[in-house]
Amino acid sequence: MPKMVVEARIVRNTEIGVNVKELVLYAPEIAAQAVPGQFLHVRVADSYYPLLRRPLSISSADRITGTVSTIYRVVGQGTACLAALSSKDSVDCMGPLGNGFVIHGQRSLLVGGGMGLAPLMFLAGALCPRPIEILMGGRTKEEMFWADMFHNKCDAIHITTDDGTLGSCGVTLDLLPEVLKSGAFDVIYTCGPRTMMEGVVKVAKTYNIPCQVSLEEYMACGIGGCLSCTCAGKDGSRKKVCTDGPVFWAQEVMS
Amino acid sequence: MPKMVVEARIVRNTEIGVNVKELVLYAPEIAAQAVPGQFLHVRVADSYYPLLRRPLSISSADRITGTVSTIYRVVGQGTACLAALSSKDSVDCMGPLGNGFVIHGQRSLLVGGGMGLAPLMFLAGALCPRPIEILMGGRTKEEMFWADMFHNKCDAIHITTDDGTLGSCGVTLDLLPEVLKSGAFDVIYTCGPRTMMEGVVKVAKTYNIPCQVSLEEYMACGIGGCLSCTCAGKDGSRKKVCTDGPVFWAQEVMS
Amino acid sequence: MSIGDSDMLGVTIAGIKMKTPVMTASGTFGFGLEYKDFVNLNKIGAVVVKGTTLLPRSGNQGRRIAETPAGMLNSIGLENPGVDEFLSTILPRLKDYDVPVIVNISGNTVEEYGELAARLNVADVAGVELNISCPNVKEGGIAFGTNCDSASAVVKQVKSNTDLPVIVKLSPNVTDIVAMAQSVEDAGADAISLINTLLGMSIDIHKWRPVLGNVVGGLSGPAVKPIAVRMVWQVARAVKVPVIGMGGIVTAEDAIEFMLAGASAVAVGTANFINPCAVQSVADGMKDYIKQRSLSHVNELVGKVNL
Amino acid sequence: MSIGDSDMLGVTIAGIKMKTPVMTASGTFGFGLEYKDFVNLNKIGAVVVKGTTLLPRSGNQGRRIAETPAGMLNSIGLENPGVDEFLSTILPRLKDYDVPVIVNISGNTVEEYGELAARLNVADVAGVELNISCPNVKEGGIAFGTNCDSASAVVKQVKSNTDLPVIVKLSPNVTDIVAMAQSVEDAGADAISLINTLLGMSIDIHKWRPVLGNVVGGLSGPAVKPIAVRMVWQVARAVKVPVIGMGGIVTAEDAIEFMLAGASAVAVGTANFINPCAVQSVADGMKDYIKQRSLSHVNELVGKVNL
Ligand SMILES: Cc1cc2nc3c(=O)[nH]c(=O)nc-3n(C[C@H](O)[C@H](O)[C@H](O)COP(=O)(O)OP(=O)(O)OC[C@H]3O[C@@H](n4cnc5c(N)ncnc54)[C@H](O)[C@@H]3O)c2cc1C
Ligand SMILES: Cc1cc2nc3c(=O)[nH]c(=O)nc-3n(C[C@H](O)[C@H](O)[C@H](O)COP(=O)(O)OP(=O)(O)OC[C@H]3O[C@@H](n4cnc5c(N)ncnc54)[C@H](O)[C@@H]3O)c2cc1C
Ligand SMILES: Cc1cc2nc3c(=O)[nH]c(=O)nc-3n(C[C@H](O)[C@H](O)[C@H](O)COP(=O)(O)O)c2cc1C
Ligand SMILES: Cc1cc2nc3c(=O)[nH]c(=O)nc-3n(C[C@H](O)[C@H](O)[C@H](O)COP(=O)(O)O)c2cc1C
Ligand code: FES
Ligand code: FES
Repeated sequence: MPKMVVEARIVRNTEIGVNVKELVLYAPEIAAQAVPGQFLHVRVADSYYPLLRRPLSISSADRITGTVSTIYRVVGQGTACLAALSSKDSVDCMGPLGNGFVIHGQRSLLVGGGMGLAPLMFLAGALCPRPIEILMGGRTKEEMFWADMFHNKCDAIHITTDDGTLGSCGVTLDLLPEVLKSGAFDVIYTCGPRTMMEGVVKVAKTYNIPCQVSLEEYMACGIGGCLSCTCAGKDGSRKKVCTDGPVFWAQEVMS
Repeated sequence: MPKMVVEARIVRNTEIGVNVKELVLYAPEIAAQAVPGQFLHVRVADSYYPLLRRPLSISSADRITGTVSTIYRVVGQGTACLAALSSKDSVDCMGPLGNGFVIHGQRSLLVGGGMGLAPLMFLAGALCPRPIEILMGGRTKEEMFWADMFHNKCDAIHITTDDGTLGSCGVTLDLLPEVLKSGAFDVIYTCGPRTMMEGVVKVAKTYNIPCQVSLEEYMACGIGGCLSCTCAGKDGSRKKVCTDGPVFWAQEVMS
Repeated sequence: MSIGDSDMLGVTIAGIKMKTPVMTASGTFGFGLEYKDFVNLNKIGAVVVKGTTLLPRSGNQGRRIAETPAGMLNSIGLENPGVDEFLSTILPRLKDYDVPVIVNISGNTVEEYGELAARLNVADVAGVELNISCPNVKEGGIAFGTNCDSASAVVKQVKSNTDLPVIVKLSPNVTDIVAMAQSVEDAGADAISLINTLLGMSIDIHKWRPVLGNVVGGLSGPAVKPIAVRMVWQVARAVKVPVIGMGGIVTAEDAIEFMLAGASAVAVGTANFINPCAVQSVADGMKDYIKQRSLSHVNELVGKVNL
Repeated sequence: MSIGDSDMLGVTIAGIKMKTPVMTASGTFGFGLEYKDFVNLNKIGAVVVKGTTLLPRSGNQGRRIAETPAGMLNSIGLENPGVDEFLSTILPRLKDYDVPVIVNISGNTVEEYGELAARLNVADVAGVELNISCPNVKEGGIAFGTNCDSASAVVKQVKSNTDLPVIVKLSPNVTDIVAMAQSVEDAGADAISLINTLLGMSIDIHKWRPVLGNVVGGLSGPAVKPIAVRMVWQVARAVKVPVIGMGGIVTAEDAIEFMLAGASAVAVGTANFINPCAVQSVADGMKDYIKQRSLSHVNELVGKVNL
């Protein structure tokens, strides 16, 4: 299906956490095609600085209302520009880009950390009514507004925080073996910090559960044209995170 | 008196002619000092492109309300940025810069064309209650919204338009000798296109009337530091339009 | 495309017939196919593909791009699947489109350039573009493109190994761009393209580390346009072969500036990342400009800047 | 200024004691006095005055500046009142301030540089900075700064005519900035400053004419920062004398980037036009950064980029 570039009207751009906003765009052509794991490539300002687009995962898509959403953390100049926009504005947006998650098996475990939970939101919706559980981690309770958002999408929500203010104290990886033991999962989908995903893949291997990971790389074009985002595939080939990914089967890109 | 740089709140930024806007800023420190002929140096956007400030003549200053105004034509990227601002915004503004008109004699004639009428507005107010007349030119009636603005500031308004849709058909220079004959002026203040001002100076010479001209040059710093705006003084010295001018006695810079 | 359009924009550069003077800059448009959802490849001037080498290359480690004021740094490190894969897998797919395919090539030695040119001397390739910004491993790693003699040697070797038009792409990181241009012209270049990227660096002041994995990278985008226009102007006055101008072109106005400076065609690079339809919208804008100015052909702009 | 501040930011470059490492770039800050309403001249690192020549110069005709993406072109053409006027009229007024005054000088011949240095060898001048981007009239007009031998000759001549510290300001329009730096160091330079402007050009596509009266001009501002940082990094690793970094510095973060790259001090140029208080706000921001990072002195940043 063709990728496209559209001028999308902003439906809303609202704060949903500390420094985290949800951007809802009216982009029916993109909403009609989007699958979980794909991303948007957004021109945050009509300027030469910031110059490049910003890749942001699709956190939901609604074919009926024609909207796509993304949840982003304000970290630098580009996301600050985006945060300043309001529902009077529109943004130049490419999408849906990349390959999404491959729906596989019956019982799914989602493992996410930080903004990696955004694409998992979309995925959780799409997996319904299959049984799913989610294991999510963050630094502190304040960051875990996510729990509410996954509430009616998952059969169980397992939470860890670094400081123990919500769920168990520690990181997702600490809790992962326990979660895996309690449920008979036949697939794991993970998105979050690289080290977390690597840990998840390692543990999943010992349990013999296939695992899909969603990678993040610095991107210029977002469509396979610049090679800024490539990584080494385990088969010796080069993989473009933007078009071969961002979602890969773990064994394609991690050992 | 010190020049300053202030973050000035926009009181209003309204269209007063085709592609012409009046910007009113709350900048009491600048308003308190400004004299006719001086200019503001405005950072039109907090961006690297446009990068440089834009010089704009002060068209009025009100010490009581603490406001200064400027009237500008939207010609390029910078003035387009300025035009997009509204009363919720503020702009970074340096001023008051340059040397203004020197009040001289009793009966004054103002000769202005195009946006050169903006500083003459301020001057007309300051000359009051001395007798003053104005000769103004433009391409067509549509451009001559200026006439209304000078209405209660001048004893007589002489108008020329290139197409004859208002006042007499022709350019200011055509009407100048007639105007000069009818009134016993002892000073002329002129601001407008270079060729117009040169013509005025020539005619004024034959009538032996001293003349002040307001020059325009491409400016970077606006305060004498970069030498982008200099011109040759008739005494062999170099003149900085930003600090030695923009207003000069005609014989200082024109032959 | 109506007849009028190609009448207005069609150009022939070093024997390569193009429907518009707007090409893609190597490395910014993949092998063309990546952009097919956004650009009608049948309507653009030429596709200049990613820098190709004899053997596959995996490119540089670590972060490869950084944003800078009105520009970007890249240090892709010439990642590419190698010339054989290009010929066997990619070129056949490009045949579906009616657009000249120009292959940008890079070598570590004069011989490698020659070998690449020989392998690419096939019907479906319209021309080769020599990226001479590469380090000359036999001469201490100094880039071919910063020394007149090495540049000249590369061009001669390539010319004797191919029947195709040879475009030589100059590096701007030199004291005397005119001398470089004249040497490659004398050595037989059929056209000259410029500029490649300017060597730059960014440092992360939080981590106290270079932003790019490769430490330094190539600066491109609007920031470099004034340098590129100046070099195109200097070179176009000094050589007889056509010049292809690039460096910071985003809009039709930018492209026209290069044509006035003396470029016979232009290439769009970094702008493809900002607007995936850029190659086409630049050409469309040029057409509008030509009509507005009541000109009959884009050629009428070439070198027309009045001093 | 509290004792803590100068303790944190004070540096000594080539024997010139400065309260902060932030100087003004020549040509962008007049003779300093022009900025006294905006900057407390007693608090800045050093005032580097406008390029001064033996005889007064009226500079270039026509438009002298143009805006470009994140940068600007200038072709002032070294307008200045000449060294005698500087010494008799301007320097005495600068004496009122407790700030080192460094005089940027330009000549058409090696002898002119020597003569200028000799005349400026006076107590109230803290040092001279040689602008070697000027054309060498005896050698066909090629800039001194693009040839190691001519640059070296200028430096030697100046050194033998003055007791003051000699800073040599390098042109970035060269193939090998390190070779240039090494030659001027060998010739006796006490410090090296870089970068001067990059040669650029803009064309007005409505008038089909160069935007600048002088056709070409020097590019400066944020656009050039990655090139400047790269050159500072290359040079600082290759020479022993201190390096003064400049090119696109607008914020404290920019200045810190240059220090990490190896600059011992920095200069603010084009940014003075955007924010007339820039020299001071850059220094203030550096102080904040040092405090936040719990460092004790700005020197601890110099060259600390980890590869
Ligand atoms: C496929 C993909 C999906 C993403 N989805 C999300 C999401 O749903 N929510 C979210 O908050 N963030 C997401 N990110 C990260 C997001 O792209 C960056 O946070 C954002 O680009 C930062 O821009 P900035 O200008 O604010 O930061 P700056 O640091 O100023 O950006 C400078 C440059 O670096 C790039 N950059 C900075 N951080 C990253 C990063 N982590 N990954 C890739 N490029 C980066 C920017 O795009 C820009 O080119 C995703 C990244 C990728 C690759
Ligand atoms: C002392 C002085 C007072 C002025 N007063 C007024 C006024 O009251 N009203 C008004 O409408 N205009 C005035 N101008 C002209 C005004 O500065 C320009 O129209 C404006 O800078 C154009 O900016 P831009 O970005 O829209 O145009 P662009 O053409 O995109 O500007 C590009 C660059 O050229 C400069 N520039 C363009 N035109 C001029 C010009 N005519 N004079 C000087 N610099 C220019 C810009 O400042 C900018 O640096 C004055 C100019 C000077 C020097
Ligand atoms: C990501 C990227 C990759 C590039 N790869 C190549 C390449 O493989 N070969 C080459 O000759 N030039 C390469 N270039 C240089 C461009 O073709 C072009 O010369 C340069 O970017 C200036 O044009 P621009 O400012 O329009 O991008 C690359 C540029 C970028 C940004
Ligand atoms: C308007 C202008 C005038 C300049 N004049 C001089 C000069 O007289 N001598 C000199 O050595 N450098 C001169 N320069 C170069 C600057 O000192 C500085 O090296 C350059 O602008 C890069 O720094 P920036 O990007 O911070 O401006 C001038 C720069 C500008 C913009
Ligand atoms: S971002 Fe350009 S190839 Fe992936
Ligand atoms: S604008 Fe800088 S000296 Fe006049």
